Amino acid sequence: MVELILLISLVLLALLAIRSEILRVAVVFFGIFSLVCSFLYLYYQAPDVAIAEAVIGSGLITLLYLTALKRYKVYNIAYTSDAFTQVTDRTIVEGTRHEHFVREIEEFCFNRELEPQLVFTPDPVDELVETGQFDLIIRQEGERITVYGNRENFVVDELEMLLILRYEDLNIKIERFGEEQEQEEIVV
Amino acid sequence: MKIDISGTRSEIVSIMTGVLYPFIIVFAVYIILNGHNTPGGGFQGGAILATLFLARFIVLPENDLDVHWSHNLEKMLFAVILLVPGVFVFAGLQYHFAALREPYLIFMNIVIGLKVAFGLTIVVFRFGFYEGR
Amino acid sequence: MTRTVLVTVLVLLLFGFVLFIYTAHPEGHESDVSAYYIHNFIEDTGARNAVAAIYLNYRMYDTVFEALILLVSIIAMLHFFKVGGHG
Amino acid sequence: MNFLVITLVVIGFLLAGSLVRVFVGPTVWDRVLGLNLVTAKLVMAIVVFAFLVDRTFLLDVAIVYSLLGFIASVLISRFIEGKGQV
Repeated sequence: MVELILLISLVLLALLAIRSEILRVAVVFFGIFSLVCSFLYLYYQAPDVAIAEAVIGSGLITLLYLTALKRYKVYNIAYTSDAFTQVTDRTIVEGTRHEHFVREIEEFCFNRELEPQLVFTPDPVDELVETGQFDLIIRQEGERITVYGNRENFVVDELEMLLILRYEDLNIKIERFGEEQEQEEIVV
Repeated sequence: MKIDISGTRSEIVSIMTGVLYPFIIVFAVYIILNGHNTPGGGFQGGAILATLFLARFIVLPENDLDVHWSHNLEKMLFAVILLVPGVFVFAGLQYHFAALREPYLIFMNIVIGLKVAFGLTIVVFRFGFYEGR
Repeated sequence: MTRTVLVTVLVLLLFGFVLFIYTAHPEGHESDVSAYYIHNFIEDTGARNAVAAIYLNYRMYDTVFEALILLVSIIAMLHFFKVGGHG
Repeated sequence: MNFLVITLVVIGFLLAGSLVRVFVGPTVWDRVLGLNLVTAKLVMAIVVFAFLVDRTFLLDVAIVYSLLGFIASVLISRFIEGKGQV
């Protein structure tokens, strides 16, 4: 009975670890996979292999994968609107053109090996800029959308062209915040 | 190297790792020394010894550890692994000295355990410390 | 999409093949070598764990080359990572 | 003998319950908590199994689990909390 549960969960965990899009979750799945696998080695009377699998699978492999994942940066996006009077989730924008817009940005981040983390908040833009933890702030006023991006962030440069071309009906305006870069005079 | 207290260090993790430290050492030594009687042996005990350095890496992620000496030590231990069985097993010394069979197993387990521990420590520190910042 | 279907079919076929082998030959023949190891390893090597007896005495070449593989892989890793100053 | 088998089956069902939380958990934190739960249940399962087959040297594996499950979950939690800093 226990063996059957563990064998089925082993297949499910392997599939989830391969198919999950967020790689941090895949590391968790792989950790549980190796633990369950190690118990099955023990069940089939191979305790030597079980010890090696438990040590390497839970300790060393986790560190190696997480270190490799450090190159996979988190990209913080804030979605702010006065219509959000309380703590809300993404059901507010479901089914509208705005949802397509947000999904497009998320897909864009996935293609750049960035991991988008979306926060919905009613806070005004100035406070969000002052916290300094958001790379991209989207402000919605009725049908108008304003995108605020850092001046030094090169991802926003690439995003600008894409959004203006595809979402003309949303009246998109892009503004950059951050320190003004001084133009260096190039002396030839 | 100066210690950065303002970083991401957590007091609970530090104290818990300090409590776990001697247990990990004792358990790894037990696995290595008892490898010929109970499951375990050189490789498993060495991997547990390497997780000792992993635990230290959790507590002090900013601090470097000089692991250069372990490179040469690992190569020397490989020479020992090559020489001792060459004399004892391949040259047939075990058929003349039956009393040395068990000490030979214990010695080889210790040598293999140290070699694996040094090797995996190098892997952990190269990857976790140098490559990941 | 077709690629996923093809991979699924291939994996299912492989699974069926492995299951067929497992059911067609449930128990392998007891070879003389393994029977000898199982019955005589305590007198031959002095170990009470049969795995230790095999990887430290009967199959010592295996262990030596395994250690060599670990050494070579670590040397290759040190060669490719120039960051640490050694290399 | 029979009591140990029943205990092992009960632990197996609890293990399946923890695995459900891992599979459907909406956030990463639920899954890390599920990892911790699975580790604890597997330690119990190994101890019961070692007494069931009457081989006490299998308890070594339980010690490995309980020592190293802590390190794995702390590593993953620190990685997620620190937004990419291990």
